[in-house]
Amino acid sequence: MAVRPTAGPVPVSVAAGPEAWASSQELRARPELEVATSPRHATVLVVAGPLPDGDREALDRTHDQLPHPRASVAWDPGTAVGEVVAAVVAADAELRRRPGEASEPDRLPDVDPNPWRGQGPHGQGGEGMMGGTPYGRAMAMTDEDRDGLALDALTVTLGPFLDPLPGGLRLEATLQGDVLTAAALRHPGLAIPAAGGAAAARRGLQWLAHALHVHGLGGHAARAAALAAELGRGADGATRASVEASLARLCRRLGRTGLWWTLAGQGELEGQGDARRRWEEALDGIAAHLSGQRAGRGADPGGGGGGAGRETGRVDPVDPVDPVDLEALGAALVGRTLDEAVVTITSLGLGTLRPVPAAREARR
Amino acid sequence: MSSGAAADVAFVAFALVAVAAGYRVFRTDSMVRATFLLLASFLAVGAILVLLAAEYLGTALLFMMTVEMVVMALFMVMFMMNPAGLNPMAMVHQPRLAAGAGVAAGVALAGVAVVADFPDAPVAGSAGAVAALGAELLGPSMLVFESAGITLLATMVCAVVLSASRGRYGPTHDGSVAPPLDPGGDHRPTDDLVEPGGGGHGHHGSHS
Amino acid sequence: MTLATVLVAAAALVGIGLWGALGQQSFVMLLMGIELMVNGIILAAGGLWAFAAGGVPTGQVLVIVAMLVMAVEMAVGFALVVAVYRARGADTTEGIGSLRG
Amino acid sequence: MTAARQLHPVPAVALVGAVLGIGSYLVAVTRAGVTARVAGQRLGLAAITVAPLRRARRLLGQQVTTTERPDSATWVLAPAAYAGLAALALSVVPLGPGTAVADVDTGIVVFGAAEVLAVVAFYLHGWSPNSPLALAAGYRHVAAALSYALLSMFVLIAAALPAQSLGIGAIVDSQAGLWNVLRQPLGLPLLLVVALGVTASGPLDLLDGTDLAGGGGAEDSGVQRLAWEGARAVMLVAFAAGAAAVFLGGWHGPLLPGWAWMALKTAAVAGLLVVVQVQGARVSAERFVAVSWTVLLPLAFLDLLAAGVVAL
Repeated sequence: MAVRPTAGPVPVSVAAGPEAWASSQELRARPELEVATSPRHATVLVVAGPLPDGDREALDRTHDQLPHPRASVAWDPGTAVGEVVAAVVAADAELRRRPGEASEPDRLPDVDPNPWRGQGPHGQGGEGMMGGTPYGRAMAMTDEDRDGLALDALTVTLGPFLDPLPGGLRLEATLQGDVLTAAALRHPGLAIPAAGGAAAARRGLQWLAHALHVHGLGGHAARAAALAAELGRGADGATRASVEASLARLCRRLGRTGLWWTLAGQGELEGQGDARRRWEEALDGIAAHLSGQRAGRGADPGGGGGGAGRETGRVDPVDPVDPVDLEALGAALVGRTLDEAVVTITSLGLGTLRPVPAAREARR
Repeated sequence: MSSGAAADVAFVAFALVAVAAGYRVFRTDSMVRATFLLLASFLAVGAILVLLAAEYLGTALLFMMTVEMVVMALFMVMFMMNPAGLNPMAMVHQPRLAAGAGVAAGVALAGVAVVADFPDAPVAGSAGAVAALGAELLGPSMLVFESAGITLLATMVCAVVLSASRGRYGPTHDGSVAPPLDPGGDHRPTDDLVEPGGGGHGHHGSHS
Repeated sequence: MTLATVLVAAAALVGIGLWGALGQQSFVMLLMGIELMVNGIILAAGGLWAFAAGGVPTGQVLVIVAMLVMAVEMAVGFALVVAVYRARGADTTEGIGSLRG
Repeated sequence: MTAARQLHPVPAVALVGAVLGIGSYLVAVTRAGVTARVAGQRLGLAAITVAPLRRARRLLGQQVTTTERPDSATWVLAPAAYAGLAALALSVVPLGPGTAVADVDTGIVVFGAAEVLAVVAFYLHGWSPNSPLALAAGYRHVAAALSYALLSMFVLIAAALPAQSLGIGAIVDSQAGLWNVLRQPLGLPLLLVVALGVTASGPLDLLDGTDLAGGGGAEDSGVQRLAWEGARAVMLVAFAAGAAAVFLGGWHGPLLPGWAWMALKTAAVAGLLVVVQVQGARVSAERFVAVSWTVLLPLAFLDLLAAGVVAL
């Protein structure tokens, strides 16, 4: 352990751009840190760049959500994890020494996004009951829905730094209760280098760490992140064999968590089965990359008895062969609950970070 | 029954909570607050029942009303256009008549309570009250108990039938007419308003 | 704590409930008014059982019946609200206009 | 109400406070230890024992942030009500022969009512911050809660049948020969499912779930967050004590004094719950509701039926 924690693990919130998102998951392995699920829970904001220009405002908003005392640490590409952890711990120590002065001020003015436009203290004098600006503040309008109840619809944009979603992904969801009635996914797109072997396996383990965290298995997530970090330190045959053995042990542990049961039947997508099948394919893929059975992009997965659609619609979460069509995925999420949408997106692995280019062209 | 100064103080406190919370129910903008204020009123009455030695009834009231009020809060947020009361609006009608009727009823009943001469036969104590209630329910009052069970079953069936989107004669919105959006406007058919999943049904409303 | 004080509190609850049930436009708030009235009735029945009926168990059965009424009223009331809302998109008493289907 | 079994109010409040305070600290330490073990991190015993204290100190020094137009009063009320209900539940559980704060005749109904009332705290926890993720998480937990509340009623009433009393003291007395966990083998596992729901944790952590970025707790910070997490631990302790009294024979046991047996059994139930919390993957609300109505409720009904037949 490079830095000895003196005040317990430092809660950090990670705002990661598409390129750094996967590798930032290795922070989950560090006992000096606690990767928070919400910026409100964090003391230090780790900004893992580079960020697309369009995410600047979202970054500032995320920053302003951290409670005082707070600090932020930039993680430039190429900087080792250890150095970032040291910087976070140092920033936290500084905050504890001088909580008042060291804490960072807001980056954006604290203004009401929907300012009060009524006349008079109680909004008397507004116009209309539905639509317009009744009594000064727009109200939700009713909309068609799954159960035919025509409830109020609410449109929110989740991301690009929402913890359960992959870095840079925006989910624009129209919700009735927690059921999505419309969904659009946007991602700037990421060129994942075509690679097999240890590099792909490492990315797969980074995905696994995040995915386990989303399913409430924080301890197991730390283990997966530690395996990814181990591969990062050296990719020789002995390390790969030891990581493969550890992964097999982790999979056996996962069998006792009920994870497979909770995944079964969730996130069904046409031609791609349910979330459980995609998870199993992902874990097989990581193991195959580790043992060198899978060379790189486009290789046949082999083994496991291919189900219908495996050849055409296979989504390898580790090393995405077919990029995910975000438009079709958004349409497929309609009618599901918000949590199932998250489970579905998670089960697609890093594929959502590499959307079909045509989908983006069409939207512009 | 609990007696003595402590019980008196507790009774007055609970009674004030019950009445004040009950009043606030209709004076708050937030529907969720209204619901849980009503729950507070129920809880206070439950506590008074416990003070009155009706221990079982007090606690039963507690959990029955809790579930009921949570369901009510769910409905509030579902059906109210303004559940948090962020847009203050007056959702009342005939306020003078309502207030008058309420005050009149309250005063009349309170008058009866003060003036009338009820028999004075206080309950001996809570010991055995729960067991006696059980024996009564499964003995002389068996019919009441059984009818309660049947009534609840009938209610469940009835509630499901009423609230299901498909009634006996097809989708419930077929042929019904929605209220106008502005006073004096035309009533509009509801097919554009509520469209249950699936769609594609014929427009054969009997009233249009 | 005497019978008169318990009954006065109960009368206040019934009065407030009546005010709410008559004055509120929205169905759900109307139901809440009725609930508050039944709450007062429960309190009165409990008071009479404890002070005037010598604690005969039948008195408690009356309170249970009152609770039953409340549960049934809520369940059927909400089911009706859902049915009306589905059919007419209305959630206030004025919104129905007539009871004609 | 038997007066001999009541404690004086002052030591009673002190007892409940001490049990809940020490218990929730031990729960936090256990959770830190189990999580570190699952994560494969070797932390020393010293680091694990001070972890909850360090965390509390950090949260106490943190700003309490707010959102746009929250329901501030109910936001503060939610953890207070949750912890208060835990105290209410514990107060009817006898911690030793004759040492319940209030071993009332309807103890098990009060205990069940406290569980059900916690649903209000969950609702307010999700509702108050005026945030879509918090609201969605609160709603799905309430949906699950309406299912497990029924479960707990069946199981608790079945446990009361052999004692022919709704008082928890009498239920413990009835287990002098044979513990309810053996007499009604379905009861304790079902009650532990309820415990996961009432403490909103592990597989039933639908309320503060990581899949919705922290759900109801997503907007909590500082003291507000500490209060909610503390209330959750406190509820776990109270529930474990109740389960130990109702199913594991409470204070009955050889050699050791009654209170020691009660403490041991409570710690065992609480420890088991913590392990399940750390090791269990989250179940979706829809899946849980389906399973609880098609599998768990019939099992609970069977449990009640069997208990009824035995009692006759």
